[in-house]
Amino acid sequence: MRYVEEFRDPKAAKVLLAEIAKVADEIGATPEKPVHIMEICGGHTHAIFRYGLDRLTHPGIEFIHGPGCPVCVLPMARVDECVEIAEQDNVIFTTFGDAMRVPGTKKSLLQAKADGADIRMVYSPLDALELARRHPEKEVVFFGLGFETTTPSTALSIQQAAREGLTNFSVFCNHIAVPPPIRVLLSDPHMVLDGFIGPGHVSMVIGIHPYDFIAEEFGKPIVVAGFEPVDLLQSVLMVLTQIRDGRAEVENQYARVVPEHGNPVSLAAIADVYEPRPSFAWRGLGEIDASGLCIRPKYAAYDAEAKFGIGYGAKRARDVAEPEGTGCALVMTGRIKPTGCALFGTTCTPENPLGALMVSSEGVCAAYYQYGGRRTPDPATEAAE
Amino acid sequence: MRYVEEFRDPKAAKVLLAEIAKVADEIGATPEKPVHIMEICGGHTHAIFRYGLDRLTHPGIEFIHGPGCPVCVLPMARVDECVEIAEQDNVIFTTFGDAMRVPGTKKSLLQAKADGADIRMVYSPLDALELARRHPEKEVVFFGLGFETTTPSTALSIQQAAREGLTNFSVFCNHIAVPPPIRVLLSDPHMVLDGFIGPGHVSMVIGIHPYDFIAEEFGKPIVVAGFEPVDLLQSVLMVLTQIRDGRAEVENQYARVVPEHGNPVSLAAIADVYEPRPSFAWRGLGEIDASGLCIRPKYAAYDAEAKFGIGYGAKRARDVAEPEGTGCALVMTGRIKPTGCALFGTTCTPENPLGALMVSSEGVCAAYYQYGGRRTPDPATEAAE
Amino acid sequence: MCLGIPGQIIEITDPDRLMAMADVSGVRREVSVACILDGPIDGLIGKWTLIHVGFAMSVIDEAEAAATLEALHGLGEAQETLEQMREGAKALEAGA
Amino acid sequence: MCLGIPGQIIEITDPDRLMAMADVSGVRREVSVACILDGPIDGLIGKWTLIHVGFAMSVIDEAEAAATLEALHGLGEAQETLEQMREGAKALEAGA
Amino acid sequence: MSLRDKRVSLAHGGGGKAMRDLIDEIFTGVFEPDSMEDQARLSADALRDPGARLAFTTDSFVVTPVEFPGGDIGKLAVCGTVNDLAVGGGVPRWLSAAFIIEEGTDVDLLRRIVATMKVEADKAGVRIVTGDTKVVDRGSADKVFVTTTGIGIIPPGRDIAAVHIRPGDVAIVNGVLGDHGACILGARGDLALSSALESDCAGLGHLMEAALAAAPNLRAARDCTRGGLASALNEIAEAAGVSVEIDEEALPLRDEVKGTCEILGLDPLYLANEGRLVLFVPEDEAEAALAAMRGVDTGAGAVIIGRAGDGPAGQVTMRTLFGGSRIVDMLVGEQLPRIC
Amino acid sequence: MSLRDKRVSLAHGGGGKAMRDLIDEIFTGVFEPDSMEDQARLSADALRDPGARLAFTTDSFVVTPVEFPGGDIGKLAVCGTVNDLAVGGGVPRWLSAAFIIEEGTDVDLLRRIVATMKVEADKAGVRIVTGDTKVVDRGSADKVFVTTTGIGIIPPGRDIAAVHIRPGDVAIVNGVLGDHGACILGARGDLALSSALESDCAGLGHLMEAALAAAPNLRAARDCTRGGLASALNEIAEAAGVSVEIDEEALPLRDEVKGTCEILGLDPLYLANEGRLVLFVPEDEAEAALAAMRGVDTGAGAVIIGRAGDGPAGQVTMRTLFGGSRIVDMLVGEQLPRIC
Ligand code: SF4
Ligand code: SF4
Ligand SMILES: [Mg+2]
Ligand SMILES: [Mg+2]
Ligand SMILES: [Mg+2]
Ligand SMILES: [Mg+2]
Ligand SMILES: [Mg+2]
Ligand SMILES: [Mg+2]
Ligand SMILES: [Mg+2]
Ligand SMILES: [Mg+2]
Ligand SMILES: [Mg+2]
Ligand SMILES: [Mg+2]
Repeated sequence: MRYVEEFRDPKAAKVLLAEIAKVADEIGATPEKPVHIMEICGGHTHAIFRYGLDRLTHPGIEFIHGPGCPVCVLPMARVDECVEIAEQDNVIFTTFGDAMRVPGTKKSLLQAKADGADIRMVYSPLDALELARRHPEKEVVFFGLGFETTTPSTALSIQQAAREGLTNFSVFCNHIAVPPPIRVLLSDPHMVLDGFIGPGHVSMVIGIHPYDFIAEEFGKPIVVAGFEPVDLLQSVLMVLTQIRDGRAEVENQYARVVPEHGNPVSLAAIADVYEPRPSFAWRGLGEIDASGLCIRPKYAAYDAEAKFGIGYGAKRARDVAEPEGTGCALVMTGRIKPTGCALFGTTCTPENPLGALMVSSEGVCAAYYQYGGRRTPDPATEAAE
Repeated sequence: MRYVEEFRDPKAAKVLLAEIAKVADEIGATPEKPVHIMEICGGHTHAIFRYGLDRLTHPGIEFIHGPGCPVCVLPMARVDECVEIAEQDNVIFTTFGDAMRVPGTKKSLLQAKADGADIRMVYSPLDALELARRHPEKEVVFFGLGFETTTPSTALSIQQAAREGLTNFSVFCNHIAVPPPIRVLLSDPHMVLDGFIGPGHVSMVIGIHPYDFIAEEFGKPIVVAGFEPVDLLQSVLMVLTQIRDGRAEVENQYARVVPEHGNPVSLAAIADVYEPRPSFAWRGLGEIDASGLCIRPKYAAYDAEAKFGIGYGAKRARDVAEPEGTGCALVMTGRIKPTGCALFGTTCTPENPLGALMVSSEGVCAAYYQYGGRRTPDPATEAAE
Repeated sequence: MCLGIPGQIIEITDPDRLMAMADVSGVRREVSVACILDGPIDGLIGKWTLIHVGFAMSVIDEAEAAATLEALHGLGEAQETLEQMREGAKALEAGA
Repeated sequence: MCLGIPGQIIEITDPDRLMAMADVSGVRREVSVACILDGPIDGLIGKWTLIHVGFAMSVIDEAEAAATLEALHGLGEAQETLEQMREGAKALEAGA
Repeated sequence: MSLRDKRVSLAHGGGGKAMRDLIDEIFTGVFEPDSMEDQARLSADALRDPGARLAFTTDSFVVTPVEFPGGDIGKLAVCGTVNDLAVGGGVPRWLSAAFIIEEGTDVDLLRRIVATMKVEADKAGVRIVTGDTKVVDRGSADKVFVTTTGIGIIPPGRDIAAVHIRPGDVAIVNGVLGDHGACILGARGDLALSSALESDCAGLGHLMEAALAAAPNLRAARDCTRGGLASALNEIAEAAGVSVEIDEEALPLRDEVKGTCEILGLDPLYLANEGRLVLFVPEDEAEAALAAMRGVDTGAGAVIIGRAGDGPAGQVTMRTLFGGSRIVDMLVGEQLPRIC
Repeated sequence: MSLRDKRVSLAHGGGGKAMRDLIDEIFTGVFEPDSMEDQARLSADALRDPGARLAFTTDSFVVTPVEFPGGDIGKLAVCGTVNDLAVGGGVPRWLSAAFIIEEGTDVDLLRRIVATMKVEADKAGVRIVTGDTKVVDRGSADKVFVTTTGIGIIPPGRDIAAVHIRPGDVAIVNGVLGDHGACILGARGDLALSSALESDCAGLGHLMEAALAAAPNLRAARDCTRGGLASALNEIAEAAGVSVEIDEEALPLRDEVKGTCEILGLDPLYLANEGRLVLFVPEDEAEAALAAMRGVDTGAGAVIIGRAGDGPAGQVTMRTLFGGSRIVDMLVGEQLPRIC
């Protein structure tokens, strides 16, 4: 087994689609009165569009695309701060490719690189660490970005740097947590969600119980899901089945990867290196309490905020107004589709993204744009809308 | 008057050539028994070849080309030391263009640059100083090379750096003096010289009296000369006239530029910054006592030898044997012509210079090669040789 | 931030730094196995793991994977049976 | 190391650092006048100097230059006279 | 042999003897230009036929690293321009090659690159007839850039262009996709990926001639270089004013390419190729074209991947493995490795 | 107008939309290539004449600074290739232009360069019909490199080549020498020289046609670019198997060029020119050639500078102002500023 092809099997998908249709019919889901299922994670959004799952599932099922793309929700002020660090003379600024095109108020990292900053894309914080070893004369800063899935990698890298006594490595920490914004969404009086697809790789780290509040406090089903199309369809089926059966539980479709209680080494590393910030700004959602992490004082030597006196470490993130007229918050809470935003595809495009959700290829507006939500809709989908 | 064209006037040259021929005949100079006149300075050598003066003058006059090219006489070991400094990570190594192609034992500065060293050609040590101001994070080293003409410029630059408190500027001092090798040449039992053309721009700094020993101790005439063809021809005439009249004096053809006692500011700067080394190595001539300068201890902060622990400052110049079979010493003492060297034009060419005199475009072998000493000789010259 | 992919540990490259070589469809990359270490490091060789940004974050549970696929298989067979029954019924009707 | 060329000081650019603009056939370069300063720096404007590696090393003495050229001129005239005499002699001979 | 230097220095670009030595020794001997003049003079006999046209195209090559599994920048430079001629129906005849060389570049590297170019030129039946070399300061170029410009001859009556594509026409690629792009991503080293992948770099002139012989109504072809198959299809669909639908199941992809894409979050449709083209033929010539292509080494892996349709002009869609459908748009910028 | 960026980034080289926007907005509108295909297709009508030949030449341009008094790299790129065609007797017709652009380059700079190219191409009567753009990392190029490749048509019967030069033939240059080289040395800024010098950069196609009309037996011509007049003469003398003697007094040099050379210890014979050529005509056609050249703006300063002789083949000598004679050899490397 190679754990990929098996979960991309069109035959299995066909079976699942039929079963989904059956259960959807059983609970009376129709295009007019759809079941709203939010996939929280941008990785799931991406997979749904890449495989066209939104067009294949029963028309009574409507996917609401959640805030689970850390690139999309990164405030412009933080990008400005990245640029500010990256443009310092002696700095090699390292980042995942995802963040390169995110616009700040003045420029993106890609533009800062074009303007002369030494900015390098890496695949792993370990590669940044290696750069620090190889360039003792330079300050190597890693742009730590991501949810709980990614947080352990930077925590372990900081621990490793400390073990080696590297003094020229630091992390600009922008790690955020998935549960807090879900609570915000669920507390919204306009909330229409009937169930959730939970981010499997986040749970690989934190386990499935951090989502208990969704079932217990808010009475909504959630299924922690893998990222292959069969995983997603099976999870949709499991959500629907819970709805049909009147249950609200945290289920684990992705048990091959997700241990119930997560990964203890990762959790220990996070706890050792990071602590919660009082609050953190989310693009399109605003400040959310205890939703972001910062580096503990004992690792201050590895904290780019402290080292460069920039950002939360020095003062609160600058208040940067989002561009006017963006529908991002409405899209993220499921109240409109991307195509319902007046800016979609006109002044807001992947080339020149205005809103958060157009920024990353995982952002739902970008996915809509890239994968065809904007042009002639599929006849089936058209009927459904 | 613009002090150039006037001294390149072919009519004036014609008059002088006739007068030279007359005096040469008077003293019985013939190709078989020529008058040997050494132009000490490479600048004069260059001008002689550039204007074809050697072919125009009376066949009884033979020019012997002196050691007055600081690039030619620079030992390979010193080039190696330049490369060693230039290849240090944090160094911007600055040099006059003349030195770029001079081979060391392993490579020239041009090759070191190609290999990645940050080596920049400048027109003036002031430009190196400006680089030091603009790059406080770098060590800017200037390759101080040259006779008394050039020595004041680096002395003044070091004084200026000290005044400004620059800590990242230093000079790799290779300044040498003209009189010591002349004494060596005159002391050679094989010496055939009948008179000298003195380097005018050296005297512009030191005046004409440092050559008194030539006339007084060795009984040879010397005329301090300018660099335009008319200057040179007039000086030749003056030397011949001294010979004819049985005089041996230090005369000043170049009085428009050369004050009898030199330039007091320059001399003071040299005295302030530099002191004589016990001895210094000359390529093709060997070690010559008190022929080189080094930076006084009070300016040690600007002394690249001290700063980098390289060269005379740390240990004596490494003993680097000159390539075998080179005829340089014989050429420089007037015993053979470049074409008399077995290596000339075969294994020793300007592209791949083996000997000192092929290195710089002021070197006499290079001049012979470049300006035609090697191909079909001028019929006149042929007859003369 | 959830791009994770299955890769097989094929070699331990640096036991001190807990680094190992992972193979993803014939493409190799050194990854940290710090998060999945649970016994001697050599024991990881041959294991399938879930890799994210250069870290093996989870050892893939083969039994769980098989169980998931098995459930689908069951579903598929049930559907087929249903389909056959429906077709049979149709045939009967048609035949009637 | 003796490449020196005449250039005219046309402007004082930095009196503190003793820098001035020199003109060589229409090409300008800032040079140090430290070596030739001999009174107020503005007095250098218009002066012809001998420039070497960015330093004005000597003020050119116009009278001396003129004297040198004058000597040549004298020599030339002498030669011409001689030539004429010789030609005259030849003509006489030829005429003879 | 007067070129003793191991590395190129600025002297080799100065227009003097050092430059001539470099050119004589590295280039002239291999490329054999016509004369000492700084231009090639070419017989125009093949252009006498009324209706024959010149094809003329240029590309600069700037790949990093300069040498990689399966090729080097010289191979790319010859094949790339040969292919740009060939996909337009030009029979490649003459190339020029201009080198921009960074100070410090190994002379032996140049030798190898030039040797590769000669091999590829011979294979493709083109002659490299004129060239140029420039040397720039260290840090002003990345080792070597090569710009090749090609002249081909388009036989009378041949007119291959996207505008001839009609709905129903069949799209064929000549082999597995993305090998070059994935190989280069690995060869760069900064992502620390390794695999057995080699670049697919190849000259496709003979393949085009074979396809044209078998499918005389071949409509258009495009090499799938920067931006990959997706960009080639988008360009062609737009120029043709048709839609194109391809079939995910039909796309030939090596495991290692898939693996590279999974790790880096890339889409293989956008990976560069240097020996792959997509061509459109009328449906009734598709089998003949396929068979003919498979008879040429560079076409051994030829498969049908989709067809032109009468959907919105310029729209490229892909039927996914699931029977879903998604738009395959042009890239915005370049594909960046993603982790989410 | 979708190109909002002020500077070029790697996205503009990725083969996606950003690249297309850049190309559409900066290049396509100005150069008007024939079609959407990645090759130009050119009518070969002018080549039907039996005996007509193609001239084909390429050069990369890497000048620093990219813009300088009297021109920019685009002007050089067009004129340089036009001239290489023209001096061989080719009537310049078509150019390709390939751009290698450093990340971070001002888009407006590109616009200006392209505009200059268009102006020069129009002046020269050539069309820029195909092109390419690549974007490389910052520090992997020096702003912009341009490679132009040209196709010209050599009319039947025209055969200009160094081998036709005979002793006694007269050498003519079309104007003052070294302006370009001296101007660039100043414009670089690192030597802190300034003057009113402008580059001599100019297209010489019309000048060559005028000279050819007046001197039908014109033997050969060479543009005096890198390595200056000295290198051009050495090349030509060697190829022709003749000696050449020039006259120092006849050499047209501006004061500022002389001044630059005095300051830096350079020889103006080796300074680069970009709008100067040397041509050889039989003695009895020299006056006619001169007159015709002087009638063209780029030939206003035409003068005879010397002649071919029967001395040693390949030897170039100069009669100095003093009546002395010296060999004018090829440079070894490049001319470096000297102080001694
Ligand atoms: S189109 Fe742009 S502004 Fe509108 S919701 Fe999407 S990302 Fe936000
Ligand atoms: S030819 Fe070379 S080795 Fe011989 S004397 Fe001249 S410089 Fe020395
Ligand atoms: Mg995600
Ligand atoms: Mg000298
Ligand atoms: Mg092209
Ligand atoms: Mg191409
Ligand atoms: Mg192409
Ligand atoms: Mg060329
Ligand atoms: Mg050329
Ligand atoms: Mg050229
Ligand atoms: Mg040329
Ligand atoms: Mg192209």
